[in-house]
Amino acid sequence: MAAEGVALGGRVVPTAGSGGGGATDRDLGDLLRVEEVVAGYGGGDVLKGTTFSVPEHSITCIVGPNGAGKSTVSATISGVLPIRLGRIVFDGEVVSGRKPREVLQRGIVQVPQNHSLFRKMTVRENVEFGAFLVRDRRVVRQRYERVAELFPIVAERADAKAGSLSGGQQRLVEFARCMMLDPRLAILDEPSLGLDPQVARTVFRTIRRMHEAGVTILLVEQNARAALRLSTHGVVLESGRVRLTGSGREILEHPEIGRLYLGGGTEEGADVPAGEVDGKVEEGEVRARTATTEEDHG
Amino acid sequence: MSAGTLEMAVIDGILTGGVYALMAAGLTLIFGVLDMINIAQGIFVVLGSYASYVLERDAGIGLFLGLLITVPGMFLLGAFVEWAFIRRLGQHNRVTMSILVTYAVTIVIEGLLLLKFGSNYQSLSASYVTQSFHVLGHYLPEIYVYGFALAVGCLVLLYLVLFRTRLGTSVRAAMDNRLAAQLVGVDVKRVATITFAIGVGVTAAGGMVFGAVQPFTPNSGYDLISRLLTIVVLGGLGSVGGALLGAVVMVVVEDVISVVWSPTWAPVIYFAVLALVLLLRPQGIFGQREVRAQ
Amino acid sequence: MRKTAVRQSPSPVGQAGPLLEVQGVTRSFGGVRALTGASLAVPRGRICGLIGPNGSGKTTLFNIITGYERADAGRVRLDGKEVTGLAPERIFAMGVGRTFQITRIFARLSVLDNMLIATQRRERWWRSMLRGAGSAEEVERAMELLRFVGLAGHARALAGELSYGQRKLLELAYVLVADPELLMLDEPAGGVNPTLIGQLAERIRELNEQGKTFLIVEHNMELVMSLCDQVSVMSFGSVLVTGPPEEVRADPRVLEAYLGLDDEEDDLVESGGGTSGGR
Amino acid sequence: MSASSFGLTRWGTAKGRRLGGILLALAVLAMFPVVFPNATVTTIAVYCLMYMAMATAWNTFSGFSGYVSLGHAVFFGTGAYTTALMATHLRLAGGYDLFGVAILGGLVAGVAAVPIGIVALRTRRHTFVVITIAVFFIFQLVATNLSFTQGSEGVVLPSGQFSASTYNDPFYGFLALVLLGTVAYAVGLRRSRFGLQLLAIRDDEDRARSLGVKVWRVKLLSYCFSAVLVGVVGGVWAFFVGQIYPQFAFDPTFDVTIALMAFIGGLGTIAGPILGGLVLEGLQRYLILTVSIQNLYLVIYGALFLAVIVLMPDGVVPTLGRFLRRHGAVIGLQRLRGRGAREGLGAAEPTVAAPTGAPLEVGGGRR
Amino acid sequence: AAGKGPVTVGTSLSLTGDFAANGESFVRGYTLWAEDVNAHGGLLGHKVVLKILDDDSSPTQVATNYEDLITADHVPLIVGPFSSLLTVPAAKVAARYGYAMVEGAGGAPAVFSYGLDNVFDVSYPVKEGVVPIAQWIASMPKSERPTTAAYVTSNNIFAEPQIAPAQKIMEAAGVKTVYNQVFPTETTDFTPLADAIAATNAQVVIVSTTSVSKVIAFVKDFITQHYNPKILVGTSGVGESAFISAVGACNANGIIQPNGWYDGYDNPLSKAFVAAYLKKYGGSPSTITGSSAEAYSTGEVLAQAVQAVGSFNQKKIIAYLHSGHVFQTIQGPVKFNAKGENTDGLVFGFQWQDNGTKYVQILPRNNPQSVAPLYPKPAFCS
Ligand SMILES: Nc1ncnc2c1ncn2[C@@H]1O[C@H](COP(=O)(O)OP(=O)(O)OP(=O)(O)O)[C@@H](O)[C@H]1O
Ligand SMILES: Nc1ncnc2c1ncn2[C@@H]1O[C@H](COP(=O)(O)OP(=O)(O)OP(=O)(O)O)[C@@H](O)[C@H]1O
Ligand SMILES: [Mg+2]
Ligand SMILES: [Mg+2]
Repeated sequence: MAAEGVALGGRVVPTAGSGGGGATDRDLGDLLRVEEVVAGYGGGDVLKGTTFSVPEHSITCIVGPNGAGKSTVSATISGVLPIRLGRIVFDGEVVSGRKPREVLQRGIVQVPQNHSLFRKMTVRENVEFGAFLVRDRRVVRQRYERVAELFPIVAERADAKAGSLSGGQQRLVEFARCMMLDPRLAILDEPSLGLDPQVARTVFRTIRRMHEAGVTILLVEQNARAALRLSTHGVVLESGRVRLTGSGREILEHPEIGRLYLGGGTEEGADVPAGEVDGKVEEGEVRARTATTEEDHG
Repeated sequence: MSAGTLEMAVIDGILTGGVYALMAAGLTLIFGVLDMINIAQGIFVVLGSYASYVLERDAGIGLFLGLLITVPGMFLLGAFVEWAFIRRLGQHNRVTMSILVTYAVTIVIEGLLLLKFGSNYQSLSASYVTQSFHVLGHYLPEIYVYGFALAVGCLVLLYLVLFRTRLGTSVRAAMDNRLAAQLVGVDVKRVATITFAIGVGVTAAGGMVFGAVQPFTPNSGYDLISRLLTIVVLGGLGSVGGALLGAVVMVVVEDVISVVWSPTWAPVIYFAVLALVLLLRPQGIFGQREVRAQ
Repeated sequence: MRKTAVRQSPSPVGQAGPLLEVQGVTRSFGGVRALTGASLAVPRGRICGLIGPNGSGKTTLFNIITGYERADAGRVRLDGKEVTGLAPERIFAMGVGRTFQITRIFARLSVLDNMLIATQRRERWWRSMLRGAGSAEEVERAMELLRFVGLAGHARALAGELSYGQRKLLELAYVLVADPELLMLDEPAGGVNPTLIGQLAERIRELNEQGKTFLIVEHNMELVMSLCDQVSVMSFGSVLVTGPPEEVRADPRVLEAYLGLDDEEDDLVESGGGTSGGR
Repeated sequence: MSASSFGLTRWGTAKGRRLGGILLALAVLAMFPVVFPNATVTTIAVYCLMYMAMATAWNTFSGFSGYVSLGHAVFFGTGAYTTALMATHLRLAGGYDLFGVAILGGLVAGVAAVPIGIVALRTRRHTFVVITIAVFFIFQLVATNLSFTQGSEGVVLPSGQFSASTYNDPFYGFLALVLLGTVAYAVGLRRSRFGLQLLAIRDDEDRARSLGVKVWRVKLLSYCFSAVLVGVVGGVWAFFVGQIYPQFAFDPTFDVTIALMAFIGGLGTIAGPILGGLVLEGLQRYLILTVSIQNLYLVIYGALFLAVIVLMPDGVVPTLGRFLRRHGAVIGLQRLRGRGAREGLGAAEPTVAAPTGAPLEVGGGRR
Repeated sequence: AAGKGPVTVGTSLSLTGDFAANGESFVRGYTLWAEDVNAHGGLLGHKVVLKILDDDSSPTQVATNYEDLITADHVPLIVGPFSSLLTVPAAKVAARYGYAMVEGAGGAPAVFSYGLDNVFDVSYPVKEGVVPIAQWIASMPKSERPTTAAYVTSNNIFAEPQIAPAQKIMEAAGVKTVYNQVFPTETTDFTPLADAIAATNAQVVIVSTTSVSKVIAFVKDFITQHYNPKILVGTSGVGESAFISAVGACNANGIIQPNGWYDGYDNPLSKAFVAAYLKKYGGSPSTITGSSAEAYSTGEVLAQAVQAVGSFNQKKIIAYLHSGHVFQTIQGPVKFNAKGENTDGLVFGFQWQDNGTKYVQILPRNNPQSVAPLYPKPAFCS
C-alpha cells in the first residue's frame, strides 16, 4: 500500500493514531462497509455484489464510467433505494434496511447527483432544511451564518426561490445544505457538477476542510483526476462490480484505468505530487469544528 | 333589482363561500402535497355530516361539540385510506390513478352509507340552524356565520400548521421534492399519511356545517366534488388561503348572477370565469408556477 | 422553414453575416438582472464557446435564443432573420437544436423512441400522422448515434432508467440526430466520463468539419480551450470578451471574473475531465 | 417495463400469433350475434361495443398524451343531441340512415372539441382535468336550458324500423365497425410518428417543443379525433336508447367509467381499453341484471376496483404480460427475441451488443 | 285457482342510484299489490310473482332490463319503472314487443308527447299539480286574495311543468307575478334565490322541486329571513318526515303540498291499502309514501284490465286500456285519454296544521273531507 493516503489522515485527524506512515488499513478502521450488495430499480440488478469499504477519516472516491452504478451505491447507502442482498455496515451497525431518516440520524449525509433542491422554497429555507434534524434553532442559525459566509451566493440570494437559480448556483446551494449537519460520513455525488472553476475550487477546498475536521467523505466524481488527487482512497466501479480498490494515487496512476475512465494518458496527473496537495492543506486555515461541535445524531 | 338584494347576495356569497372553503380546505392540502386528485372529498364531506348526525341523534352530542369526536375519527379514517391505497400510487399516471382509486373509495363509502342509512334525506338540527342575526337591516343565518367563522378558524389553523410547525415544514418539503425531503431527514411516507389524514379530518368540520345547512343523502357527494375541485384549482393547488378566496369568488359570482340575471346561467358564468382565470393564470390565483426552464 | 432546411453545404467561414447574432439582450427577473445587454455573434461553421461564472446568464441567453423565455429588450437574428420571441418549435424548425443544462429527456419512452422524436425537422406536420414512428434509415442513424455515446445497449430501456451521465449523453445524441445547423449545447460534458468527453470532442469537430455550427456552454476549460475556435466570456449578464481561446485565457479580466487569480490550487480543478481535449 | 418501452404492450410477438389472435377476435365479433341471438345478450353486447370503442377512443387522447379528460361526456352528449335533433327535425323514420346521422353527430362533436381544446389544452395536467369537468357542466347546463334542445324534457328519436326479433343487429353491426375503426386508429397512432409525439408530450411537453413537436397541433388533433369517435358512439346510443335527457347524455360519471375501463385493461395499451370495456360494461350490466344485491353491489364493486388497483397498479394487461413473461419461459424467450422487431420500425433491428468504443459500454448493457 | 302456474309480472326499479328512495317505495307498493291479488285468487287464477330488476336509475339499464324481462324471461305482463326519465326508454322497448306499459310515476308531459300508444299513467298528469291550489286562490274574495306571487322551480321535467298552468290561472285572477325563476337541478345553494324571493315580499310562494332537500333549503332560509308569505307551497317533499325533522314541526305549520294520494284519503280501497301496508311493514300511516300508492294503483289498473279481457294478450289489454273505461284505484278513479294520461286523476292539496302536528287535506274545497285551510299561513315560530 502506498503511504500517501495515510499521511493525510494521520496528520490532520488528531484522534487517529498519528505518526504518519503505516498502512491505511491498519491505522484507520472502516467506518462504512458495503458488503456484497445487490440492488436495482424495478427490473434487473444494477449492483451485482458490490463490496468495498470506506475507512474512517478517509476521502474515498468512486470512479467509473457512466451508468456503472455509482449513484446507485450512494442511494443504497443513504437508504433511498432498498437493497436486495448483502448488507451495509456503518460504524459496526447494519444500516441497510433502515429508512433514509434513520440513516441520516446516524450521521450519513448525502448530496445526490440530480438536482434536489426544494425549488419552490427560498434559498435560505433550503439551506436551513439541511439541519432539519437539529432542533436547536440557535445552532441552526450559527451554522447557517457559517455556510453563508463560505458561499456568498447563499446570502446574496437568500430570499430567491431556489428553482430560479442557475444550474451551478443550485448545485452550490445543495452543497451548502449538506454542510448544515455535522455528519460522520458525507456522500457527495459529483459535487463539482456545473460549477465554474473558481467555485469548484472553493468546493474542493471545503471538502478538504470537512475532511480535516474529521468528516469521512465518500466522493463520486467524473471530474476524476481532481477528485482522486484529493482522495486518500479510490474505488473503481464497473457494471455494478468493484473492479479495483486502492489509494487515490494508485488508481490515478493505474494505466488501464486511466485510459478507460480518466480520459487518456496518466503523465499529466503525475506532475503534482500528493505531498504538495497535503502541504497546501496545512497552509489553509484549518478550521476547528467551532460551530459543528453540537452532536445531534441520535 | 334593489340594491339591498344585491348586497344580500354578496353577503350570502361570502358566508356560503366560507362553508365551501371549509369543505375544500382538506382537498387543497391533499391536492398540493400528494399531487393527486381526491374525488373522495365529496363523500368525505357527506361522511362528516353523517358522523355529526349519528352523534347528535344517538348520543345527543351537539354539533360543534361533536367535532371533537368526528374530526379525530375522520383523521384516523384518512390515515387508513392513505396507508391502504394512496401510498401505492406510483408516479406514473398519478393523476388518473388517483382519480380512480379515490373514486373506488367513494363508491365503497357510499355503498356502506346506503346500507346503513338508506337513501332518504337526513338533516342536522339544532336551534341555531334556523335562526339568524339581525345586522344592519339584514338577517344573517346563524349557522352560516358560525360556518364561516369555523372555516376561517380552520384555515388559519391549517396555515399555522403548514407554515409555523415542523410538521408543516416537512409537509411542504415533501410536496416540493420527495427525494430531497428524504435526504434531509423527513419521513416522507409518514408525512403523506398525516397530510391526507389532516385533509380528511378537516373535512369532518366541513361536513358538519354542510349537513346543518342542507339535507343530505349518501349521494350528495357527487354534486359537491366538482365544485370543490374548481374552488381548489381556482385558488391554486395547495394554497389554503386560495381555497377561501376561490370559494368566495365562486359563490359570490354565482349568487350575484343568479340574483341579477338568472339562476340557470349562474353556474355557466362561474365556469366561464374559472376558465378565463385559468387561461390567464394557469396555476390559479394563489398557485405557484414552475420556476424556470433550464 | 423549407428554406433553411435545404442549405446543406457549409458556407465558407466568415462569408456572409454570422449565423446567430444576439444584440443587446436584457432580461431581469424581479430585482435580478440576469442579462444586461448581452451581444454575441456566432459565425457560421465555427465552434464557439460561451463561458462565464455561475449565474452570469448563459442559460438565460440560451433560453431567450430558443424561445423559452422572452427578452426585455434586444434582438436575436438567425441567418439574418429576426427570430426574437418566436416559439421554440419555430426556432427548431429554423435549424437550431439545443440541450438543457439540467437534462430533460422523455422518461417513459424508450431511449430509441427518444431519438426518433427528434428526427423530423424537415417534415410537413400532417405527414407525422401517416407514417411510422421512424423509418429504417432513421432508426439506423439513431442507433449509430446511440452506439457512439455508448447507449446502444440501452436502446430498448426507458430513458427514465438512465444514469445522470447517460441522460446527458442521450440528450446530446438526440440533438445530433435532429441534424440542425446550429447546435447549442448547455454543459454537454457535465457528469460525463472524461474518456467519453474526449470522444465527444472528436465528434463535435467532425460535425463541424461537415459544416455544423456550435455554441457550447461549458465549465470544463480544457475542453473549451481545445475545442473552440472562438470563446466568449460572460460576466454579470453581458459578454465581457470574445476572442480566440489563447487570448481569452490570458485576458486579465477573464482571469479575474472566471478563472480566478489564485492559481495555487489549480491542480484540483483545472485538469478536470482534463486532458480529454486531446491536446 | 422495458418490454413496453413505448409505454405500450406488445401483444404476442410472433407475427403469426398476432395475426391468429386478430382473426380469432374478428371471428368472435362477427359470429357473436349469430350464436347468441337473445335480445338481452345482444343488448349487453351493443353496450359493450359502445364502451369498448369509447374507452379506446378516450385512451387515444388521455392515455397517450397524459392529459386526463373527465369531460369526454361532452362529446358523447353532443353526438347524441346532434343525432337526436337532426332525426326529429329531418323527420327521419329511423332506418339505417340514422347511423349516417350519428357519424355526422360525431363530426359535430369533433368540431365542438376545437374551441374546448383551444382553451383547455393551454393548461397543464391537474388544471386540465378540472377545466374539462367545468366544460362538461357548461354543456350539461346549456343542454338543459336551451330551447332548441328542449331542455329537461329531452328529445325522443324515432324508433328503429327494424324487426323486433333482430332489432339489435344493425346496432351491433354498426358499432362493431366503429370499434374496428377506433382500434385501427389506435393501432395506427401507436405506430405513427404522431403517436410518438403525443407520448413525448406526456413526458415533457416543453422539451418536445424544442425538438420541433408542434405540441398545440398534436394535442388538439388527437383531442378532436377522440371526440369524433366518442361522438359517433353517442349518436348511436341516442338512437338505441330512443330518448335522451341532458342528465343522461351528459353523465358526470361517464368519464370516470371510461377511465376505469382504460385503466383496468392497462392505460396506454391497445388491448387494455378493449378488454376493460368488455369486462366492466359486460360485467356491470350482467351483475345488475342478475344479482340485484342493491347497495351491497356498490360496496363490492368498489372493493373489487380497489383490489385490482392495489394488486395490479399498471392495469391487467401489462401485469398479466409481466406475469407471463416471468412464469412462462417459452413465451418469455419469444418475447425477448421479438423485442427488437417493433412494429413500424421495419427490419432495422438495432444491435444490442457490441458497442463501438469498448470502454463506453461497460456501464452495463441490459441482460 | 289451483292447478294453474304462476304469472310473472316484470318491472325494473331504481334500487340504487338517484331514485333509490322512490324505487324502494315502489317495491313495497308492487309487493303489496301482488300479495293482495294472490290473496284474492290471483290473476285469472294464476298466482302473481314479481320479478324486479334494478336499473341503477339509468335509462340505459332500464331498457336492457325490460328487454331481458320480455325476451329472456318472457314475462306475460310488465309494469312501469320509477320516474318519467326512465319511462320513455322503457316504454319504447315495450312498444317494440307490443307490451302495454302501465305505470304510476311517468306523468311528465314529455312522456305523452311522442305518440307512444302503449303508455298509461295511472297518476294525475304532472302539469295539473298546482292547479287546484291556483283555483282555490283565484276563488277567494278579492279582499282576501293575495296580490303577488313568486314562482321558483327546479329545471326538471317533473317540477317545471307544474308552474305555467297554475301561474296562468293566478294571473287571470289578478295575482301579479313578481318573481319567476328556474334553477338548475344540481344547485345546492339556495340562499340567494330565497333571499331574492324574500326581498320581493310576494304573498304567494310556489317552490317546485322534485326532492325534499331543496324545499327544506328554501323554507329554512325563509325562516332565517323572517319572511312569511301568506301561502307557501312546495310541490314535493313537504309531507315527508324528513321535512319536519329538518325545519321543525312548528315552522312547517301552514305549508301546502299537492299530491294524488295521502294516508288519510277516505276511499275504501285506500283504507284497505293503508291497513295492509301497516300490517306488512309496520310504522305509522304517515310513513307511507305516495310512491307506494302509485305503484299499487298501477297494479290495480293492470289487473282490472287483464280480468276484463280475460287473457294476457297485450293487444287486447292495450285496446281495453284505451277504451275509456274508468278504473277504480286507491288513488281514486283512472281514465285514460288517447295519449295515456289519466284524465280523471285527482289532485289534492294538503297542509300542515296544528303547529305542524297534523297533515290534512284542504283541497279541493268542495270535497266534504277537506278541512278548512289555514290562511294566511301562520308566521314561522323560530
Ligand atoms: N431509476 C432507474 N430505474 C431503472 N434503472 C436505473 C435507474 N437509475 C439508474 N438505472 C440504471 O442503473 C445503472 C446505474 O446507474 P447509476 O445512476 O448508478 O450510474 P452512475 O454510475 O451514477 O452513472 P453516472 O456517472 O452517469 O451518474 C444504469 O445502467 C442505469 O441505466
Ligand atoms: N426565472 C428566474 N427568476 C429569477 N431569477 C432568475 C430566473 N432565471 C434566471 N435567473 C437568475 O439569472 C441569473 C443567470 O442565470 P443563468 O441560469 O442564466 O446562469 P448561467 O450562466 O447559466 O449559470 P450556470 O453556469 O450556473 O449554469 C442567475 O442569477 C439566476 O438566479
Ligand atoms: Mg451517477
Ligand atoms: Mg446555466
